[in-house]
Amino acid sequence: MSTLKALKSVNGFKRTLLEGLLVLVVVAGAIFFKSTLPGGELRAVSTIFMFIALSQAWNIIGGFTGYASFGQVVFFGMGGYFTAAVMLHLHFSFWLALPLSGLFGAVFAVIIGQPLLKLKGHYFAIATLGVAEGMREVVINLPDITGGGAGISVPIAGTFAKTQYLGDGGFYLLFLALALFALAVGTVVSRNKFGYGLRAIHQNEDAAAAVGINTVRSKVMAYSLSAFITGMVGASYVFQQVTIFPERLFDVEITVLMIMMVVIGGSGTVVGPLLGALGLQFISEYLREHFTNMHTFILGGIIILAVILIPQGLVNYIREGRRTKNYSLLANIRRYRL
Amino acid sequence: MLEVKKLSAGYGRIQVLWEIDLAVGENEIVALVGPNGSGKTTLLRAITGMIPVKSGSVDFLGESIKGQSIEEIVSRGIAHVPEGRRLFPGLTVRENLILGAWRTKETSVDHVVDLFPRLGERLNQIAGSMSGGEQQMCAIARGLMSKPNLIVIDELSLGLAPVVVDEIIQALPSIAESGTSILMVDQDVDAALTIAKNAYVLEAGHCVLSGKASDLLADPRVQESYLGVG
Amino acid sequence: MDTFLQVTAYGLLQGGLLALVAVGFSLVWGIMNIVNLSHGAFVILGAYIAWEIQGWLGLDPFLGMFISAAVLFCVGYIFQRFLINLIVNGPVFITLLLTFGINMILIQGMNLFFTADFRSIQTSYGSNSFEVGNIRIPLVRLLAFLLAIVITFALVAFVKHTRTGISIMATGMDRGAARLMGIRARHVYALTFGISAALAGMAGTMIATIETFDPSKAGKFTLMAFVVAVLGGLGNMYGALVGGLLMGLVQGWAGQYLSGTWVNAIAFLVLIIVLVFRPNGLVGKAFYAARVEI
Amino acid sequence: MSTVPILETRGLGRRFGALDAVSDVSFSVNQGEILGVIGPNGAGKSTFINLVTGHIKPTSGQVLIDGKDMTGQAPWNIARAGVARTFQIVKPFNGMTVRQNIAVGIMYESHGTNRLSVALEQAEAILEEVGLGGSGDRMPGELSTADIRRLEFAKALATKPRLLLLDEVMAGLRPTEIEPSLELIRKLKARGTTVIVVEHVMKAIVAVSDRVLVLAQGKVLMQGGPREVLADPRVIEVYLGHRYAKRQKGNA
Repeated sequence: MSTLKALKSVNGFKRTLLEGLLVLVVVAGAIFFKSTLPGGELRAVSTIFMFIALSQAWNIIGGFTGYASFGQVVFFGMGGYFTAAVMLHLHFSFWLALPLSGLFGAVFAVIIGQPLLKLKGHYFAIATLGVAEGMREVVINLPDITGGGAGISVPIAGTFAKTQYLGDGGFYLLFLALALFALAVGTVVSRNKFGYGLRAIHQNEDAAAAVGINTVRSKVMAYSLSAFITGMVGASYVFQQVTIFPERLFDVEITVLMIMMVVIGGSGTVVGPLLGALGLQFISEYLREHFTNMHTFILGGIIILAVILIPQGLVNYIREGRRTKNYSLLANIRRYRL
Repeated sequence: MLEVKKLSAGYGRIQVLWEIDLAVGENEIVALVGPNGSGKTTLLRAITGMIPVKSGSVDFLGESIKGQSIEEIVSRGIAHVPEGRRLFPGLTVRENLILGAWRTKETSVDHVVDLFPRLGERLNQIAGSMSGGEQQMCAIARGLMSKPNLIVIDELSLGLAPVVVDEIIQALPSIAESGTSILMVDQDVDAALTIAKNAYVLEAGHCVLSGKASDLLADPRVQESYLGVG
Repeated sequence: MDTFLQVTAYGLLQGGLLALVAVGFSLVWGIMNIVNLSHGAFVILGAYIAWEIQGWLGLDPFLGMFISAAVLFCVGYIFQRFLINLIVNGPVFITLLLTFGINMILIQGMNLFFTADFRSIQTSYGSNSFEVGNIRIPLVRLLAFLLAIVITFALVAFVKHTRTGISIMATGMDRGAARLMGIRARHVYALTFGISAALAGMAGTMIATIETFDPSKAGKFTLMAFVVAVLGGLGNMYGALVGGLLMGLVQGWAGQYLSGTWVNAIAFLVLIIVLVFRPNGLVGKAFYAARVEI
Repeated sequence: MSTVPILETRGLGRRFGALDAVSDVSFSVNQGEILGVIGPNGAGKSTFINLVTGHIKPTSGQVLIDGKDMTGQAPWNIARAGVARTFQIVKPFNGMTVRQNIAVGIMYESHGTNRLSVALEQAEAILEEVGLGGSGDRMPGELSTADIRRLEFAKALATKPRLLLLDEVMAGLRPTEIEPSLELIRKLKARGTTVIVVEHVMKAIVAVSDRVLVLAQGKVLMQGGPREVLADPRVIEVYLGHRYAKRQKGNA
C-alpha cells in the first residue's frame, strides 16, 4: 500500500522510473530464487508465470474491450500444436517456432474475429467456446499432422531436436520472460491511444464510433494481440510438457482460469489480473496440498463468493472504495442483484 | 390518497428530482407536465419503487411506501402504465390483461373492455402486432384490470394520432369516477390540463408551478416552459 | 437404404435425448438470459439420484425420474433464489463464472459422494428392442424419445395456459413490466431455474438407463445443450426439440458416413454459422427479442 | 465560405418495420450556420441524427458531406470527415475520468496527437470551455445531470468538428444552466463551426439558430427563421395539442 501511495505522489517520468526499478527488483529476485528453489517448486512458480501471461492476454480482449472470450484456450491449443507440428515434422528450432506460434494464433484470431466480434454478450462467449471445442475436434481428426487423440511428442533430444530441452530452470526463465512481456504489453495498452479506444468500445460502441474509433478494426486487433500472447504461451507449455493431448491443450478449464484471475483481480487493469493470477494459483496449490480431495470443491466456493461479494474485482473494488470512501460489501452485492 | 413530500431521487449518484411535493386525492385526475428531461418519468418511477427514493416521503392510503419493492407497492393498489407502454409483446391482449390482474386473480376482462370496446375485438391478437393506439389502450386497460386505487400513466399520448388520443382521454373521467384516481404525464398539455383537476409543472427536476389545472391552462408560463416564448 | 433408415431412426431417437437435455437449458437462457454452465452437472446429479432411488427403494427409473426431478427442482430453486439472483444484472462473464463455480462444486461433490466410477441404471427391459420393418428400435431409447416430446408439449402447455406459466413468459419478455404487475420476479426466476433443473434431472435419469455416466460427463452435456439450444433458437418453445432432433440426425448420419469424430467438429461449425447468420436459431423468430430488464 | 453546403440530405428516410421513423427529409446546412431542429417527442429527431452520422443506415435517400456522398458510411468515417455528435441518452465512457473521456476523442481525431499525456493536457482547455474545469478527475457517474450533458458536449468538441450535431444537450437543464451552453454555441459559430441543434424545448433554439427545421412524424413540417417558425400555428399545434392551438388562435 505504501509503495502504491509513493507511486501516486510522484508523476510522469519519476513514476516510470520507480516502476522500472520495481520491475528490476522483482526480476532480480525471481532470477535469484531460481537457484534456490527445488525442481518441484520451480515448476509451480513457472505455472504461476504462465498464468500471469495468460491472464494479461485475456484481459486485453475481455477486460479492456469487454468481449468475454470463452474460448480463449483455442489460441493456446493452436499455438501449442503449431509448435509441436513444426518442431516434429519440419525440424524447426523452438526459438523460431515460438514467435511463429504467436503469429499463427494472431492470424487465426483475425480470421474468426471478423464475424465473431459482431456478436454481443453471451453469443460471443458461446461462439468462441464453439470455436475452441470445434478446433479440438479438428486436431483430433488430423492425426497425420497432430497425432490425433493419441497425442504428439516434441523432439527434445537427438538429431531431430534443433533445440534441447530447457529443463526446470530454463522453463522458469522462459515463462518469466513471457509473463514480463505480457505485463509490458498490458501496461502499454492500458496507457496508450489504442487501449483507451478499447475502453471506450467496452463502455459504448456507438459513442466510441462517434469520436472516430474504427470499432471493428480495434476489436479485431485487440483479439489478435491477445491471441498472439496466448499462442506463444501455448507453444512454451507444449515444449515444457513434451507430450501433449488435445483434451489438455483445448481444456475449457484453462480459459475459465484465465477469466477467473482477471475478474477476481479486477478486469481492465494491469495489476488486477496479476494479483488474480498470483492469488488464485497460490490458493489452488495450497488447497491441492492440504485438501487434496476437496480442492475443486473449495475453489468453486471461492469463485462463487468472490463473484458475489466483489463482482468488479479486487483492484476496482479498492479503487472505488478509495474514491467514494465506501467499502460496504452489502452495497457491492446490491449492484447486480435482482 | 397519494402524498409525496419533499421527494428527491435520481439514477445512481445523479440526482434528477429535487424536493417534489405532490398529492392525489380520491377520484381525482392529476396531470404532470413539463418538457423533456424535466423529471416527470423519474417521479413516476420513484413513486412505484422502480428507482430508489433518496429523501422525502411517499405515503399511499396513509401508509409509507418509501423504500418498498415494486411488487409490494403495486400490491397495495397502485398500477403503473410505464413509458413506452411495455406490453408483453409476444402475449395476446387477453394474456396481457390477465397479467394486469395478477394481484387480484381477476380473470374477467369485461370491465376494461367496456371502457375500450376496440380491445374486445382484439383479445386474441398478439399485443406486439397492434397499432400504437391500441397498444396504449391495452396498456391502460392492463393497469386497470386489478381495479387499483391509483393508476399512474406515463406519456399517455406519445406517438398517437389525435383522434386516438381523444378516444383515450375521453375514457379517463369515468375511470376516475369509478374509484381509480389518475396521475398522468402527457405531451398534449391542453388535453391533460382540460381533464385534470390539479396539475404540476416540472422543469429541470423542480416543481415550478402547481395548482388548479384550469388556472394553469390560462397561465402563459406553461407555454413558456415548452416554447421559451411568452 | 436399410442402413440409412436405421441410422436415421437412431439419430432421431438420440435427438430426443439431446432435446431433453437442452430444453431446460434453453428455458433458462431464454427467460433469464443466463447461460447455465452447471446444466450438465444437474443432468448427472439427476442420474445419481435416480440410481440411488433404484438402489434403496427398488423403484423403476421411469418412476424414480419424478423423485429425481422433484429433488432437483428444490436444488435449482435454492441456487437461483440465493445465489444466481444476486448477480443476474452483471456482465456476461460474471454469470458464466458463477454458474461455472456451481458446476465445480456439484461435480466435485458428486465425485466425493458417489466416487468417479462409471454407473448405469439396469432394468429388466433395458436391453429390449423391437423391429419395425428392418429397423431395430431399442425400447428405452424410444421411451426417452417419447418422453422428450411429451415434456416439450407439456412445457408449452404449462407456459401458455397456466397463470404461473404466463407469468414466466411475461417476466422473460419484460421483467420491469412484469414486476409492475406485481409478479415477484425473484420467485419467478427461481421457479424457472427449478423447472430447468427438474427437466435436467429427468434427462439424467433417461441417460442413466441408456448409457453409463460419471461426474466427468457433465461438461459434455452442457456443451450439447449449448449447441442444441442455439440451433433451435431461444426464440421458440419448440426450439430445443427441433434443435435436438436436427442435431441427432446430423450426428447419426455423419457418424455413419464420415470417418473419425469429424461429426463433432461439424456440429460446432454449424453452431458458429448459426450464431453468426441466424442468431435467433433455425426455427421461428425471436420470442424474447425485445427483452427489457429493470 | 464554400458554396457547397457542408451537409446536405436528399430524400433521407428510414423505415422500421411498418413505421416510417423518418421519411423524405431534404435540407442543407452551409458552413458556419446554426440550424435548429425541433419537433415533439417521437418526431424522428434522434433517428435523423443517427442517419446523418451513420449509426443507422438509411433505407432511402442520400447524405452528402462537403458535397461528397457519405450515405451508409461507418460512423467513424463520418466522424473523421469532421462531423461530431452528442447522444440524447448520454453515453459517457464510464470507468474513465472526465479528462480521459475527452482525451479519447482528441487522440482519435485525424490530425490529433497520439500521445496520451499530450491529449490529457489538451483536454483541460475543452473542459474549461464547456464549464467542467476542475472536474477532470471525477468519474462520469459522480456528475450532476447538467454536468453529464456538458461532458457529452465536450466529448464531441474533442474531435475538433467542423460540423457539430447536438442532440438535446440542454434537456433537463435549468434556464441558468442553459445560458452558458448557448454562449458556447455562439462561440463555436464565431470560429466557423457549423452547428445543428436538436432540441425539444425551443427556448434554446430561438436564441441561437439562424434557421429552424421543424420535424413532425418523421417529415419536415416547415423550415424558416426562428421567429417565423415559432409564430406558426402548426408548430404550436404539434407541441401543445390541437385544442391549445385553437384556443390561442381564438384569443389572438
